[in-house]
Amino acid sequence: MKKLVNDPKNVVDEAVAGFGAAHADLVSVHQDPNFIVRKDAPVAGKVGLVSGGGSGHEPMHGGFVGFGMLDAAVPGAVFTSPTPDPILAATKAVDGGAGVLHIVKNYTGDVLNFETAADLAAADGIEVRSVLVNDDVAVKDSLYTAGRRGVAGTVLVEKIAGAAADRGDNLDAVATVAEKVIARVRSMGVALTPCVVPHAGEPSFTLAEDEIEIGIGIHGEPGRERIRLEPADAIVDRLLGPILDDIPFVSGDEVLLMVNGMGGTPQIELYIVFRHAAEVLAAKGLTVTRTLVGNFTTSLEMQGMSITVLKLDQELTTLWDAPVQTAALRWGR
Amino acid sequence: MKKLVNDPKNVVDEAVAGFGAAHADLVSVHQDPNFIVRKDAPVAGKVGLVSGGGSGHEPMHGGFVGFGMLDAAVPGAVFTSPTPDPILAATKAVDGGAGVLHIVKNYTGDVLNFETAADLAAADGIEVRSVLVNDDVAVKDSLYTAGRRGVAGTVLVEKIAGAAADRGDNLDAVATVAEKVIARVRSMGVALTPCVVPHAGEPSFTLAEDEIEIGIGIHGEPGRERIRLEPADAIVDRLLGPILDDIPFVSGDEVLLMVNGMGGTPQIELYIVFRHAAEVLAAKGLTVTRTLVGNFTTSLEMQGMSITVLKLDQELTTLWDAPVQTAALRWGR
Amino acid sequence: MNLGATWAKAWIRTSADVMSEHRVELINLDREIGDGDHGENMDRGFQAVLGKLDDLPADAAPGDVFKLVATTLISTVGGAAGPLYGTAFLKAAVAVAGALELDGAALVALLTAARDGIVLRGKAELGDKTMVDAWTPAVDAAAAAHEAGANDLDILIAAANAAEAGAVATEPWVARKGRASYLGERAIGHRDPGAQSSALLLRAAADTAAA
Amino acid sequence: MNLGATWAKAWIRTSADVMSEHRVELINLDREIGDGDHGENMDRGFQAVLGKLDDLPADAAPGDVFKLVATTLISTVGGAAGPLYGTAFLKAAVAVAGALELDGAALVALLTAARDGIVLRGKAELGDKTMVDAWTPAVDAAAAAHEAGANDLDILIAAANAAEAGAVATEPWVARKGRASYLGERAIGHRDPGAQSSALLLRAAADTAAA
Ligand SMILES: Nc1ncnc2c1ncn2[C@@H]1O[C@H](COP(=O)(O)OP(=O)(O)O)[C@@H](O)[C@H]1O
Ligand SMILES: Nc1ncnc2c1ncn2[C@@H]1O[C@H](COP(=O)(O)OP(=O)(O)O)[C@@H](O)[C@H]1O
Ligand SMILES: [Mg+2]
Ligand SMILES: [Mg+2]
Ligand SMILES: [Mg+2]
Ligand SMILES: [Mg+2]
Repeated sequence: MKKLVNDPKNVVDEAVAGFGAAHADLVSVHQDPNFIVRKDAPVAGKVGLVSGGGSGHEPMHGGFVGFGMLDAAVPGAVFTSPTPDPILAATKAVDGGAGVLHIVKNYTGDVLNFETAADLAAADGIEVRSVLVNDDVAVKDSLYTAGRRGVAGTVLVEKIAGAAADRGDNLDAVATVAEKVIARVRSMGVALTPCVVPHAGEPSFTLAEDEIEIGIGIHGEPGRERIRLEPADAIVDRLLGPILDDIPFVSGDEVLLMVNGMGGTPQIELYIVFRHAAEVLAAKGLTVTRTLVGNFTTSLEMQGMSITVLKLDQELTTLWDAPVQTAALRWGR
Repeated sequence: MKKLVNDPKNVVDEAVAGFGAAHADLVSVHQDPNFIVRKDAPVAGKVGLVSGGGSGHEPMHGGFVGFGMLDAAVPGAVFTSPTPDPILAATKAVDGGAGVLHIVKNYTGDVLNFETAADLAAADGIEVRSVLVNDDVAVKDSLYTAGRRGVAGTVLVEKIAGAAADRGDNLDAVATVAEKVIARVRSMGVALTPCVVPHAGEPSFTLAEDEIEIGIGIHGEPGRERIRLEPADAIVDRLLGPILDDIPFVSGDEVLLMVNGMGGTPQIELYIVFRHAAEVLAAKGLTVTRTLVGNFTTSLEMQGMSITVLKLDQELTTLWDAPVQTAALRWGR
Repeated sequence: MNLGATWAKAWIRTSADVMSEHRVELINLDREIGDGDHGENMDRGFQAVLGKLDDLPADAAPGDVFKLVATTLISTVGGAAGPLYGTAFLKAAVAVAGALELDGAALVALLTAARDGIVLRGKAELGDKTMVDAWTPAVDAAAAAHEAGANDLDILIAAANAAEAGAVATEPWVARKGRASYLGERAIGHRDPGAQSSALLLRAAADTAAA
Repeated sequence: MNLGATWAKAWIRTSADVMSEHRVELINLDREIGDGDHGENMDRGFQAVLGKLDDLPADAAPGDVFKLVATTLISTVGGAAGPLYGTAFLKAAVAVAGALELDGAALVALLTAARDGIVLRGKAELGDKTMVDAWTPAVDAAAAAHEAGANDLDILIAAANAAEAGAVATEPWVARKGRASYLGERAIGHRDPGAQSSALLLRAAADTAAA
């Protein structure tokens, strides 16, 4: 394992400190417990948005704290949901009197820890609502699983709900638009290489020189299926099939197409993927009106990518286009 | 070699096409020969800025085409300088009558091909000036080398010169400010892993599980020195020493600190690096007033990073802060 | 050893040692069918508990020990295991609240409450390939041993044995809860990390009672 | 074979085959002390030339062939090698402009002009570990052979032999130009890829003349 780290135990603390130092114009960082809040938090009268989860998915979530997106991000240990304490502290720090929305990715650990924090916040008189992001179509949402996972679609939920909050929507309305995005967004990913959790020191799975994992999550966990390496276009087809079948998307739909790098994939490959994904959507009669390409929801240094498709409408498009000013997503100001 | 590619021969063409499809709001893409221009090119009366070089360094340079930065980017084959034809075509496409500045990284291939294109453009009546970026302190600038290489500092040259051009500076003035940045910016990098050029199919060098290369360039070329893996902070010290000695930076200076990922390094590690780099600069009495952290000048999927320090002054700070609207760098609009 | 506060603290101290010792083993189990952090999570949590045990008042009852374990695990472990083990110890603390020394019935009540807490939070059923598959056999074995007139130590040994067997039994199963459920058939052949850490914990309980 | 346009074209066709055949070898040399693209660059460039050779008018002179090679290499190779080889062929074309068939003096003039073109563009000196270290010995050997009264074929063979020896001779050197110069002492022990491709090119010239 070769990493640019000091003591593996300090990875998250040091990275959070570095993030705070690098983006002091946008955020304030609290350590012990670790959380990152908008520089101007709490914003009086505005619904506060809090997300969080295990570290190792950067820029998610800290890179999305700022105007027009999250009010706070709570980083846990690498690939480990944060405990309720920092979630509670972040919730209090961003409560501007209009309530707080927790945007939670659907993993048992995240759900349970955010649940506890929400209960504690409620006990302190803060109105908290939660939404569960579960966009990963690689996992069937059935009684026999923990349900679908939340992956890169989370970024879109955070951006759009953040825009709704910053235009003054109330807690109900922000939660409703977040649920709307969740209902309309689907993702699926592929890994070419595994990743190594610093404290584990070994990859979470191994792949032969000609193997790839289809349907991976974002925690270095193995996927659903292991296949031989294929050309990029064929891999794109494999991911887009289940995505497009799931909602289903229909001809005439306007969509946002996101190609998300898992952390170790060169951008040049992401654009090769984007090119074919856009072709496939066009062939299905879908119009790609908004795009996002880059590393947004990563798995440390994993090579691979995920494709996310969001069915847009006028409201979602307007909220997507609204100004955002965070470390990782920025436009309009 | 596992990559998300189709035929290795088509990597650049397909990626450029995908880039154009993903960022149609910002750029137009020309294929055969490949070049990327600002959507509104040529801007009448504005100095045109053209940069380019081998592909594999994305987002450099295509990701920096747009308002406030480059007018055109010319991608060559992977790690191979483009030929004069597309450089000439791009130069013509962005000539708004005020002349064109070529921002060239100091490699023999880039220098020769841009030189030829500039001669041809001049023959067509376009006034062309060139600046050579050579910020890499890993290579001694002596009679006995091809001179220092241009690496991540190029991004700062492009941003600042771009802002000067967009505020209406003439060709002389834009070239002068570009030279000023070049005179004040220094970089040095480290690789934890090599990278694989798609058409080569094999890594450009190999490193044992406990080895790193200090002083690498951005072409997967070996560095100056191979050492045992060290803690991140020690590596940062190794890179900052030569950087700070070279100009020299002195106590009281205001600086921009850039931590640039080589493509395969997780962001969490870049922030660990940033944290210590900022500490070291503070200890030397330097004030970090501007920051940039992320993958900007990459070597495909190489794991590693480079540190860049630019000595700021009022003019450079103002130009750095000026609005920019490109795929990879965006603020103020 | 009588099952008073001294035992409760010894149990937790031993558990901390055991989690450190088995950290890599638990990480490896979790790498196979999860995300590779379970050993790190448990180790971090129990080390944090260790740092707080001495702050307990001299007259603390076992329930106070378990309450401290609960709140510390909840606030330091994270992931799925943090809330689940935290709730287990919280419910266990309530079940034995006030008692200065635990008898067989209290032991069974403690284990039952802990298991019920895990089920309450995690909604897993027997056979879902989770820590419940260690705890439920342990509870049943403890209850049976108690009914058969076994002494405290033997009740704990019965529980530990059953938990170990339960953890082993998860190996051939598909998972229906937690991260391993994403893997479908590919979880087959791997032991559930949480069931394994549960077995370690209950073995520590028996070992310290034997001392 | 007489050294007319037919030979010039055959030389270039053979060079294209040779660059394809040695593509991986040149890539590997360049991976060691450069950036691993030299074989790819040369192959791409000569394949492009191949596609254009047939467009030449029937009465094209050797100089016309070399001019086509020059412009095509310049516009398809890129990197350092593109402008350097491009200039070499451009200057060679000028040196033999008009001649329908090359004699020994013309051959020497051609090689000298090519080498001078490379030096003009690249400013490398002998011993800098570049393609110049193949070309300059080749020029010298060709001139000496011509002076000694050798025929065309023997002049080309002398040039090819000297270029090969020159390429081999670069191995123990530190580089002072091109990417290999960044490596300092670490370039020692590796042959310069451009010197090697130059030797291949000149061997192809001799081989086709022999046919
Ligand atoms: N719903 C659940 N009910 C009971 N136990 C569960 C549940 N989900 C997960 N677990 C247990 O938690 C263990 C994983 O813990 P850990 O790795 O620390 O958390 P995470 O899965 O968040 O990384 C699993 O091995 C399993 O025993
Ligand atoms: N200044 C120079 N003069 C002569 N030859 C040079 C010079 N710089 C580089 N070369 C030659 O170019 C070769 C490298 O070509 P190539 O790999 O195609 O280009 P690049 O170095 O741009 O990747 C070197 O092996 C060397 O022979
Ligand atoms: Mg986890
Ligand atoms: Mg090159
Ligand atoms: Mg886990
Ligand atoms: Mg090369």
